[in-house]
Amino acid sequence: MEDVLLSTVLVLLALGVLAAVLLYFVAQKFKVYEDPRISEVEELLPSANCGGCGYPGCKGFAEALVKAGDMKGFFCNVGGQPVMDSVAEKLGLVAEAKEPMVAVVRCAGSCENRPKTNTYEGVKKCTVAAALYAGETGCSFGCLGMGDCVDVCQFDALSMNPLTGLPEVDQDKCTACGKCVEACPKGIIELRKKGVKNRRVFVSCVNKAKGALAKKSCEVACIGCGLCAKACPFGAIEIKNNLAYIDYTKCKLCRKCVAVCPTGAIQAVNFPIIPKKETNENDVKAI
Amino acid sequence: MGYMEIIIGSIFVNNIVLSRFLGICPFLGVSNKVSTSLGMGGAVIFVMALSSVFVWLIQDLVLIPLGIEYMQTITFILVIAMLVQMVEIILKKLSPSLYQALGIFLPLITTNCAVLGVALILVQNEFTLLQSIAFATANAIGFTIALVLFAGLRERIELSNAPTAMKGVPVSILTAGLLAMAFMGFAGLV
Amino acid sequence: MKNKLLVAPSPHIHSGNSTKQLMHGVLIALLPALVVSIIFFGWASLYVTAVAVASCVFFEWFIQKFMLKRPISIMDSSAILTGVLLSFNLPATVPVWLVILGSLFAIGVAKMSYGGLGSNVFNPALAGRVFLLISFPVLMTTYPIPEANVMNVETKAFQCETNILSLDAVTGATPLAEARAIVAQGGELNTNMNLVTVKNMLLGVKGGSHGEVAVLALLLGFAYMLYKKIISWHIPVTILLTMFAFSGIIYFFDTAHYLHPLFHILTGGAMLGAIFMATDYVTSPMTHLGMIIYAVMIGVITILIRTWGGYPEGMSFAILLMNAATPLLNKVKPVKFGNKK
Amino acid sequence: MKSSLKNMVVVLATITTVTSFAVGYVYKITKEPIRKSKVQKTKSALEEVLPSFETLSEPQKLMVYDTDAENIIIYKATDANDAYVGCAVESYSNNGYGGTIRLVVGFDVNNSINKIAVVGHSETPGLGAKITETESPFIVQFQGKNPNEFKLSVKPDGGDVDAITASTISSRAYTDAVKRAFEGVKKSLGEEVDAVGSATSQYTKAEATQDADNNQKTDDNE
Amino acid sequence: MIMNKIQIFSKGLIKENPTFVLLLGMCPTLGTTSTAINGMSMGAATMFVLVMSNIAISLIKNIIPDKVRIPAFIVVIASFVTVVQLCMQAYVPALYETLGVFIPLIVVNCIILGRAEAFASKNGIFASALDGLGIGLGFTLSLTLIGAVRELLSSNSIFDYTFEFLPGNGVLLFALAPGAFIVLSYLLVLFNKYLKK
Amino acid sequence: MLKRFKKGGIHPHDNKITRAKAIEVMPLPKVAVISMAQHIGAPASPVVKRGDIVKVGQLIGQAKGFISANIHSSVSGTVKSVGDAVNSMGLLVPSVTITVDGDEWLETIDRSEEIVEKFDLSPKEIVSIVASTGIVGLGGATFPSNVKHSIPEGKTAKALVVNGVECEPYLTADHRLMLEHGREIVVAIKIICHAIGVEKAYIGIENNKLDAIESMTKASADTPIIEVVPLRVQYPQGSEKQLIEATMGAEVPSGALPIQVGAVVQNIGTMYAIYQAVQKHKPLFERVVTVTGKSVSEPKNLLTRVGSPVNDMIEYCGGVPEGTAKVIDGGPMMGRSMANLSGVINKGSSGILMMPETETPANDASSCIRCGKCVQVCPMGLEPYLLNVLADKRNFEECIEHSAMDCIECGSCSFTCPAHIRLLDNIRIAKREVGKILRNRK
Ligand SMILES: Cc1cc2nc3c(=O)[nH]c(=O)nc-3n(C[C@H](O)[C@H](O)[C@H](O)COP(=O)(O)O)c2cc1C
Ligand SMILES: Cc1cc2nc3c(=O)[nH]c(=O)nc-3n(C[C@H](O)[C@H](O)[C@H](O)COP(=O)(O)O)c2cc1C
Ligand SMILES: Cc1cc2nc3c(=O)[nH]c(=O)nc-3n(C[C@H](O)[C@H](O)[C@H](O)COP(=O)(O)O)c2cc1C
Ligand SMILES: Cc1cc2nc3c(=O)[nH]c(=O)nc-3n(C[C@H](O)[C@H](O)[C@H](O)CO)c2cc1C
Ligand code: SF4
Ligand code: SF4
Ligand code: SF4
Ligand code: SF4
Ligand code: FES
Repeated sequence: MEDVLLSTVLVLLALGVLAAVLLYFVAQKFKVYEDPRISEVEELLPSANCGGCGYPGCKGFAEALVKAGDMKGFFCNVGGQPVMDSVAEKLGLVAEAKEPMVAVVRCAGSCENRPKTNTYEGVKKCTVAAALYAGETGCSFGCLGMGDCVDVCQFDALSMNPLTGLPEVDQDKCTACGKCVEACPKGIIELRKKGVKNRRVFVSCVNKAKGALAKKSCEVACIGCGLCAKACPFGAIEIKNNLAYIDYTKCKLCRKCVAVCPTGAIQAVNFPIIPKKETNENDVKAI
Repeated sequence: MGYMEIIIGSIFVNNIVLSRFLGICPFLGVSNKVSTSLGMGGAVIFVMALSSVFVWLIQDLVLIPLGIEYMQTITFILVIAMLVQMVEIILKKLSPSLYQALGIFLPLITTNCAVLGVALILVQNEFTLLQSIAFATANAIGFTIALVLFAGLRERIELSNAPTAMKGVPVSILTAGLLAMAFMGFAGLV
Repeated sequence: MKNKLLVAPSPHIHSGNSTKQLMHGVLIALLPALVVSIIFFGWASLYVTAVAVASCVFFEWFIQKFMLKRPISIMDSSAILTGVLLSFNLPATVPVWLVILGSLFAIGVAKMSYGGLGSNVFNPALAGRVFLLISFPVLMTTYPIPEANVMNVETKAFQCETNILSLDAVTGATPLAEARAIVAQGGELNTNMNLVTVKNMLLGVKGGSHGEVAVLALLLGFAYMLYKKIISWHIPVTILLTMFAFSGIIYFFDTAHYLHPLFHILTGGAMLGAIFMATDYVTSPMTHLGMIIYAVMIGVITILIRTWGGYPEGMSFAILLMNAATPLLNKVKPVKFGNKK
Repeated sequence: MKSSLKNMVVVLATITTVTSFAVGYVYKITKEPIRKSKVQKTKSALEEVLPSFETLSEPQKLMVYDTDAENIIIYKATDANDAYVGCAVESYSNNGYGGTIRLVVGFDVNNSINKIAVVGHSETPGLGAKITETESPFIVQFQGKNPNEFKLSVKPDGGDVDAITASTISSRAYTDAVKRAFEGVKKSLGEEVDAVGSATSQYTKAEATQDADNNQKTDDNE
Repeated sequence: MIMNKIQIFSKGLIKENPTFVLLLGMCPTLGTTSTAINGMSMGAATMFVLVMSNIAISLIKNIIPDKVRIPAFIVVIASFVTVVQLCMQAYVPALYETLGVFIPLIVVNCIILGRAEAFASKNGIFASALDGLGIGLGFTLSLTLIGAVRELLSSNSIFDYTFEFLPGNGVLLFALAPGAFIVLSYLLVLFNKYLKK
Repeated sequence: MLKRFKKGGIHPHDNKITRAKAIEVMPLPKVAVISMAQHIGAPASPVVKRGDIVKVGQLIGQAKGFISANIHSSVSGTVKSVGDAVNSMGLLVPSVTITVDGDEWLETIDRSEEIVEKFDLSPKEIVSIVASTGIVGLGGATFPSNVKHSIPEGKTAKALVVNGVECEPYLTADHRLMLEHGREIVVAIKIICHAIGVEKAYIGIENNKLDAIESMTKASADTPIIEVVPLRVQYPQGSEKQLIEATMGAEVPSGALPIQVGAVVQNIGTMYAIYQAVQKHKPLFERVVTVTGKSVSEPKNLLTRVGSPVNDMIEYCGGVPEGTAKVIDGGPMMGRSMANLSGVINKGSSGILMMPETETPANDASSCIRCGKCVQVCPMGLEPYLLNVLADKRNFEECIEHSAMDCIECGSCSFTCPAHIRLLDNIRIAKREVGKILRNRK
């Protein structure tokens, strides 16, 4: 009986020592250089080698992660968030604080402002329609309203407003990832500074046609008249190709431009409502 | 047991993943793409064949003579872990390309049930050395076949529009279930 | 212009094909087999078919409406087809709850869980059948035998009319199962080859699932589908040829213990499977070369299972297995234009 | 902790020593109960299948067919008066659906089957596993039958045994094991017909089972 | 502090449920859940090893050199597994037989090594024990649930308590391999829908 | 057995309503809006300004860049404006708008009916005439023909393939030209064979135009280098790669140009234009346009000046019929549907097709049933169903592996899909994105 115990101990002892020695020497002998960060990250990982992350083991995960240099899409189920945090810390990948940005839709051509001139019947995608023609309205620059941008947003921050036929950004959900900017074939969405108290002023139009043509197709088009540029005390507005553009790095949110725009193409969002707005609208009618 | 029976039996009838339920974690984990699943399959075949030899040697030359068969679990896992780690280190040095194709899957294999499970089953069956190798290799091939089929199915499902609630893991597992059901057709072949 | 112009990318015309039309084509092709089945097995077979169709359509509707909350698509008739084919794979005497359970599995698990028509990876009707076969082997292998004498058939059908729902099950094995039993008892097959005459095999006077027995009727359906260009010849013909060749080789070596190749392709689910189930668009390869590999493998696996496996019939399993391989076979590309030098 | 050859070896050595010691100790404690539990099954099976008896003979190992890979084991039972009351046979068949089926078959004085117990099988639940349902018609049909009159093979094979529906294979294997037991008894009795009445060595019930223990196959991983 | 401990314990039940959320230890999850009792026993055995190895590892974590960390952990875990194996063999042999090869395979269950690495090697004894207990309990509950559902569907009973549920004495498929996958798949859907936030 | 291309293809009903209608001359427009972008490649730059008086045939736009073409005035009158004008797709294009005043042609243009057979020009001279007269392919792609005629270094042409297939349903412009101007086309073929240095020309014509086959055979009877090849009807036989396979038996490799197999393909209309340019000194400013549709009251083949408003032409043929849903510039398989009718005819416009809603495909796509029909009909051997989903999931990298760029946009796949999926819509997007990726890789 006793020798069973003895042999048990001896066998395991031998194996253990063998393991230690062999591993040590093999590791010495067959050393290969690799990014030291890989093994550092690997150390932090649970070594469960479960493959749950979709990579071949913790090492594969570490390698892919170090190579990618970016935490996006990497997650270890076993270790959970704490492990991922420490990995991010080790790699110095903690997202540095940036100026908060938000997506804005630079088109106000709602169904009322911009009457339909034809009916589109292809695959309901902006890219498809844009490749074919100008779109269902007379404006060949504006939003096509088929929601490619909505489809790509992973944060549910965009939605199509059925009344206007335009996408709307939920400023609290938008992470300024820029996916929608890439997706829009008309270049309508732009990432702009979120602004103090979420206040922003921008030209909600991208129509580069001459004034008359632009106005004919859409009530609220920028006609490139230049009044805003003249009114801006900070030189933040530039007119190019019959279109005004407000540089958000220069804009001080004074809203002088909003007041002078004859078509109402300039939008000021999240400002407290002031009676001035009404005069503004009267102005439009007067013209 | 004849070799034919061992081979057909382990590849189809008692498929290691679909019928014995071993190695499910890598089966679910490394089956996103057919190409990766092939690499994984290759690595499993290699490790299983190799470890079956060592396991058999330990069982027959050490554990049985000393009458300490109860130490199977500990010794086998230690040996397998050590073996795999060494192969990985050596492969990385000697053949980086082979390492890229197969080696990167090695760590994943150490700690999955399939290798240890097969080791335990083969000593339980008291196979000869050659039978052990045949058994282990056939099981690994069975694993690879199941894995590659499954990866193909997953690639396809990825492109179709599964219901939101089923997307991802649930529909994959369901597919594994139906695949297992299809494999039951082989029941009774040996 | 009064009304606005329609604008769409080209092409601006369409062949007029539709999914629904194709499904209806297959249903029409299945009609002769249903008629023969009613003649042989009585109204019970119509009853089983009706229950299967109704429950398949119901489950599809229910799941789409209340669980997936997606647009209802039962109008495309694919659920009807699944129902018909599922029922064709059942003995005419199974209890109603079994039919409903099979439909639930076929539609709920094998089809809708993947997102419905076109998304599933396994043939729903076969998944349903195999599920039932594994779960209820006794019920699923108790077949009524049609009267061996075709002359009696009318009276039989007549009798059943008075007693629609309880067909007096004269249970018996399928020719395949019978052949197995003979071999198991140490008997020899070549002396017993008159298990069923070729004529009866063609007409469908033999035991089996109620839709699979009528070989000629199924072939008629095949001809119709070929004519209507619903399917191409590749899959069915290759499967039957492979089965014939492979079982022929085995038969050649030991005529006493293995079945005649003709017997193989005329019995069991060979015809139904090869013509109607292996050809299901959704779960079979897209290219002709892929189809041929697929079909050869189905033929081989079927004979393997029939000859050495635990189940007497291997068609369903073989098709399901190759359904699983279909994504891989779809990696076989069509021959591209511009490769010829 | 940083690794060096020395501390690696020392730590691993320590851990293995400690744990193996612990495991070995547990092994020592459990060795006896494990052995006991292993034989318990056979023991209770023997008691179950035999008519009431007092003592059991020494187990006798026997090869029934030339092709056999394994022995069957026969225990002869006697009552308080040393009269032969029957015997129990540990038998098996390799032809089950899931592999080997192991039975203990009890025979009475007339070599009629008394009762049968399944001690090991891996048949499919719901199908072949029905061979363990003691009350089922399949099992009951064997009880009290004398295999000399009751042909031990399933009906499809031309015998008298009604197979379990859809489990002909399991039924066939079960029947095969019973037949093997019966053949064994015949062989054993044929050789020692005289010896039965005057068995030299006699055991008490307790001793008999003890003995059975010792003859257990020890191939399992103990 | 108390809150914290409760959290350590309770996270394994739902938020980090090893079966339904982390999808670890899938082999026993599928292989041993043909009945509720089997699932529960497997869960309990795993839980025991998990708690013990967590305790042991948090005890020795400071003296182990990095390079042999994994072998050392494996030896510790394997020892506990062998102890469980021996004890089950001795005292609940029937159960041991049904669970079969899955008992020794606890060694390679990703949960155990994972917890050892991720938690026990960085935390104190009490916390590690709680962690093991919580995760182990989550595992056990999941396995029991899967086992119960499969048993119900395949033989109209739960913990051997029989009642009429499905016609035809239950659906055999659910006792077999495919049924395990299918049940797990739909339970996952339900779990995701109703429990996971 | 007649020749045809081997792989894929479909058989839409040909609906050649106007096949028996002789070419009629369309009256002059009041205002002509002549686009500077009537060819693929960069738009031409206008060389006239507001107020200038122009004659018919006068150069008003100078080719800018390699694959660009000259633009000539199609009318005489005063330039009203130079700048962006909205085209029938609603897009802004640089154009020259001319108020028509009389019909005064440049004197150099030979307006007589007489057929000039003889030519005495070097290949170089021919190519330069083709270039300066602004000739682009009239088969649809509006590719400048002179570029095709300048055989690149290291390649030799083996044959000229004249595309008389006109496989688009409804259109009959080429058909009529072959019937009415067969002789001129033969002369043009001889000219181009000389220009590109080949001794062989094929004229591919489908056998639903037996009269054209007969007419061309007769016209070329004395020209042994020309072989009229009757072809079995199958769309898209007219696509150059398919036509080359059908006539010459050679497959143009993926990504390569026809010249790779020694072929130069030109449309019938282009050949007629070349004849007029070389022998009659007439630049390309008018073309035959088929105005058609099942319920159009007077469908016609009209010889139309480039820049004529679509509206005028429709009015000339009896107006827009009741129930018209779509008006298509071109044929129903490849043409573009117009967003408005105020656009004009360009060099590439081969037809104006008015279709009622009942004839246009329903907008009711369901999910792909993987029937493989699209794979079977694709003449390029692609897998449209796969490209469609890949593009839908924006997985453009994989579209490269599946040869998205080989698609010739024939539309056979969309035409045939029983699930009514508009496969080509997504495939076009895939091609665009893949093109971007490939360009970035370079
Ligand atoms: C999953 C599965 C399990 C099976 N299990 C058994 C079994 O345990 N015992 C058995 O005899 N047959 C089993 N079979 C075999 C079939 O039931 C087979 O049809 C039957 O044994 C032979 O038919 P018969 O008994 O009706 O003659 C099984 C088949 C399958 C597919
Ligand atoms: C950059 C470029 C160069 C080309 N060069 C030639 C050429 O050298 N020879 C030629 O015959 N065609 C040439 N082509 C024309 C194409 O082969 C083809 O005729 C044209 O794209 C229109 O084809 P389609 O009408 O079939 O679409 C060229 C096209 C491009 C885009
Ligand atoms: C699908 C498809 C169909 C075509 N059909 C015709 C046709 O019917 N007739 C034709 O002249 N060109 C047709 N083309 C254009 C030809 O490919 C080719 O560009 C043309 O014949 C070249 O001659 P061109 O440059 O003179 O136009 C087709 C192109 C495509 C892609
Ligand atoms: C030729 C053809 C064969 C079909 N075969 C089957 C079949 O075997 N089983 C089935 O459930 N549906 C069948 N269908 C219907 C349909 O394709 C099937 O329900 C889809 O698999 C569901 O996504 C068939 C359809 C066609 C056109
Ligand atoms: S896609 Fe990105 S940038 Fe655009 S709305 Fe969504 S979160 Fe904001
Ligand atoms: S903003 Fe751009 S992408 Fe979004 S709907 Fe409008 S056109 Fe489409
Ligand atoms: S449009 Fe493109 S993909 Fe579709 S059939 Fe034509 S060549 Fe093939
Ligand atoms: S034709 Fe349509 S339904 Fe058929 S495979 Fe192609 S895309 Fe799918
Ligand atoms: S539990 Fe992870 S591989 Fe088995």
